[in-house]
Amino acid sequence: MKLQLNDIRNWLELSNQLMQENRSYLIELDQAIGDSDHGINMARGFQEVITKTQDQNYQSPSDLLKDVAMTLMSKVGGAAGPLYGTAFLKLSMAWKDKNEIQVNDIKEGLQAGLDGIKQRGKATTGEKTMIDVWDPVVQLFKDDENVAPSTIEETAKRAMNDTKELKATKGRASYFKEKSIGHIDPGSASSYYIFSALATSIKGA
Amino acid sequence: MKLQLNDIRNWLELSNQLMQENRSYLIELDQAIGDSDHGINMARGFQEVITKTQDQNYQSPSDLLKDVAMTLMSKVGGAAGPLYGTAFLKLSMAWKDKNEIQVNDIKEGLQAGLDGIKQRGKATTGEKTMIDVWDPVVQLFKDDENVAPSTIEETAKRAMNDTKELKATKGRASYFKEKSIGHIDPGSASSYYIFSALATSIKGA
Amino acid sequence: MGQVGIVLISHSVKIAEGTKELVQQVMKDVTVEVAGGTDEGEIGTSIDKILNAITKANKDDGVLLLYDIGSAKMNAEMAVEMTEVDDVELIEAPLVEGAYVAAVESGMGKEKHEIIEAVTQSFSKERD
Amino acid sequence: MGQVGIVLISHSVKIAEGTKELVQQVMKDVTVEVAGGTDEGEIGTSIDKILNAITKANKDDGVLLLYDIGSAKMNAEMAVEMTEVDDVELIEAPLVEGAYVAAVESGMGKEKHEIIEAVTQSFSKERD
Ligand SMILES: Nc1ncnc2c1ncn2[C@@H]1O[C@H](COP(=O)(O)OP(=O)(O)O)[C@@H](O)[C@H]1O
Ligand SMILES: Nc1ncnc2c1ncn2[C@@H]1O[C@H](COP(=O)(O)OP(=O)(O)O)[C@@H](O)[C@H]1O
Ligand SMILES: [Mg+2]
Ligand SMILES: [Mg+2]
Ligand SMILES: [Mg+2]
Ligand SMILES: [Mg+2]
Repeated sequence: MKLQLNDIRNWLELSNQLMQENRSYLIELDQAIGDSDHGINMARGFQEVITKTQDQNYQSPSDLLKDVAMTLMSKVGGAAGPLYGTAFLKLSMAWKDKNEIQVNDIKEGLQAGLDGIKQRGKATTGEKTMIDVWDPVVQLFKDDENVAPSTIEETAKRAMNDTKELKATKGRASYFKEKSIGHIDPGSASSYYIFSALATSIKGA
Repeated sequence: MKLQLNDIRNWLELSNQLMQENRSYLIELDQAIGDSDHGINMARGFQEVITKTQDQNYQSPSDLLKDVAMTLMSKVGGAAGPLYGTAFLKLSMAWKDKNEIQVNDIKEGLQAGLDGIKQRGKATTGEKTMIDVWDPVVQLFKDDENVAPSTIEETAKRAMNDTKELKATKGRASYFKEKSIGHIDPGSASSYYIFSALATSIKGA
Repeated sequence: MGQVGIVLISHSVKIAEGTKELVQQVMKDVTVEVAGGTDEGEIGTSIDKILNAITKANKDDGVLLLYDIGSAKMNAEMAVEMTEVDDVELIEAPLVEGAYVAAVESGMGKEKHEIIEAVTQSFSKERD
Repeated sequence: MGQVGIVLISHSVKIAEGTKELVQQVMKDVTVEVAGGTDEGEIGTSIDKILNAITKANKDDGVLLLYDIGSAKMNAEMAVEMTEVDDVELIEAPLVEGAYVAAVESGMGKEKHEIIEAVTQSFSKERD
């Protein structure tokens, strides 16, 4: 298995589809413990990613992902903008000058993305943020680079659901303290969609 | 000497005249160490006092001064509004049920006004505020109830000028710290006009 | 839900209104009233606007006042003494940031003293 | 006078503009630029607006950024990394109240590090 430019494009398009389909659901999640805009932010941001990149010629996945990062940063808004922007920028940097992305590159790229999110958000595992989805997915690749796509999808989904039990200590949800418990973290849901899309494009690669 | 209702009206009218005449000067003073509105505030406030009270029938100076207080509070705006509002309210309360204001009443009334300003502003002497004019004037009456009007005027004027050397530790001017030194405090200037007007109406009584 | 009313006192109409929009986006059902600017809408505060806002914010479980700089506090204190609404209190906290915390707390159904504690606590510690 | 530029980053266009008006009333010559709301003018922050404001606020003696809640800080930090203006720094202080102190200090011709110190000091002690 290796990912080429068109597989990455596929990943982005699938991600965008999932953001559009689940726009209302993400809004609903953010309504409970935030400001109700996460679905709006993600749907707008990924739509812009597609609009911006679809007719461009890129030398490599890294070049494409750099544009993705800049677009997410400036179009998502809210906390998710700088966070996903940073993650994709780190991914782009990790894959610099590579035309074919090997399983090992995926592992290292996602690790760099996760580190970027942690740094940007000054957050760590267990604070009820998207980190709680990124972390177990990265762990999966570390345990077995050749992890099955279905396992990636399942792990991300379970991790998303597990954020329900956590108390938020970062981001807007943290203002709700104990009352944040019992709700899925919106950013963890959008991260699940991104990994679900990645799993599908790995499967098709 | 005693002040009657029409002497108090005279005091207010003279005060208003001085505020209108010195509107630009008060603005200028507030420009140096504040937000340039003290002249606007005082001219508007005292104009409203006259408009509001001139055609009303009052039972006593106290009744009149209560309306003055409420008008200053709501029409002056800024810090001077609640401060002068409180001062005139205390004056009104000190003179309750009195139709003729004796020198002793003036002393007690101004003392109550000063106390009110200090309490409202959580300030004391030497902080470069209107208190630095009220305080020596009250002291004058305490030293000699029958103080000459010209002495009241001179004392208030000197006290106003003396605020130049002080460093502000209350109000907007306090943000300027050392740089507030060298400028007359705007509220001390407007207080000087009020006492100057009082001196004139005592002389005419 | 959200019976403790919140009044935002600012020298600026825009700051008061913007802060209201910011917190209402998150807490739609909390009563938030504004008292921004002078009677003429200029920079300054107005005791009449504050008194009106207190009356409108009162839903019988208390009203909390937040203010921005300088003389806003004096006018707020004045209003607390003059209003017929009992159970009105000032919070010592930054206007925008404090209003956000207060609104979330009120929206969670907290009582007035609990909200004051939560807000005050948020700003005694370093911001992260 | 007032060569250290100030950028006000808020989730709300109105809060940013109102704060600018409030401080400019006192400090007319200080450069204060706003970055309020999303690109669409809705509640949120925009990295592009922040970057533009930094460029406009730069008069060669440094630029200070103040922000309101939550993600405004992340976007501000991002902007600090991305901008070509050097000598840009974030201040940890309440937006409205901090901007007032910063503007007065800048207007008095203070240097960037002195302004940061003055602002930070104002909010480590209790408000009176
Ligand atoms: N400091 C942080 N570190 C990591 N993730 C964060 C942080 N703050 C927020 N998030 C993530 O961002 C999501 C919210 O995104 P979004 O609604 O777009 O932003 P906002 O809260 O500014 O409206 C949260 O659900 C959480 O997953
Ligand atoms: N805390 C205070 N205690 C006493 N007097 C004060 C206080 N704060 C301000 N003042 C007085 O009020 C004057 C400023 O009035 P004004 O310009 O109308 O209000 P603002 O500063 O709100 O614009 C100052 O010059 C000072 O004399
Ligand atoms: Mg949100
Ligand atoms: Mg948001
Ligand atoms: Mg003034
Ligand atoms: Mg003023």
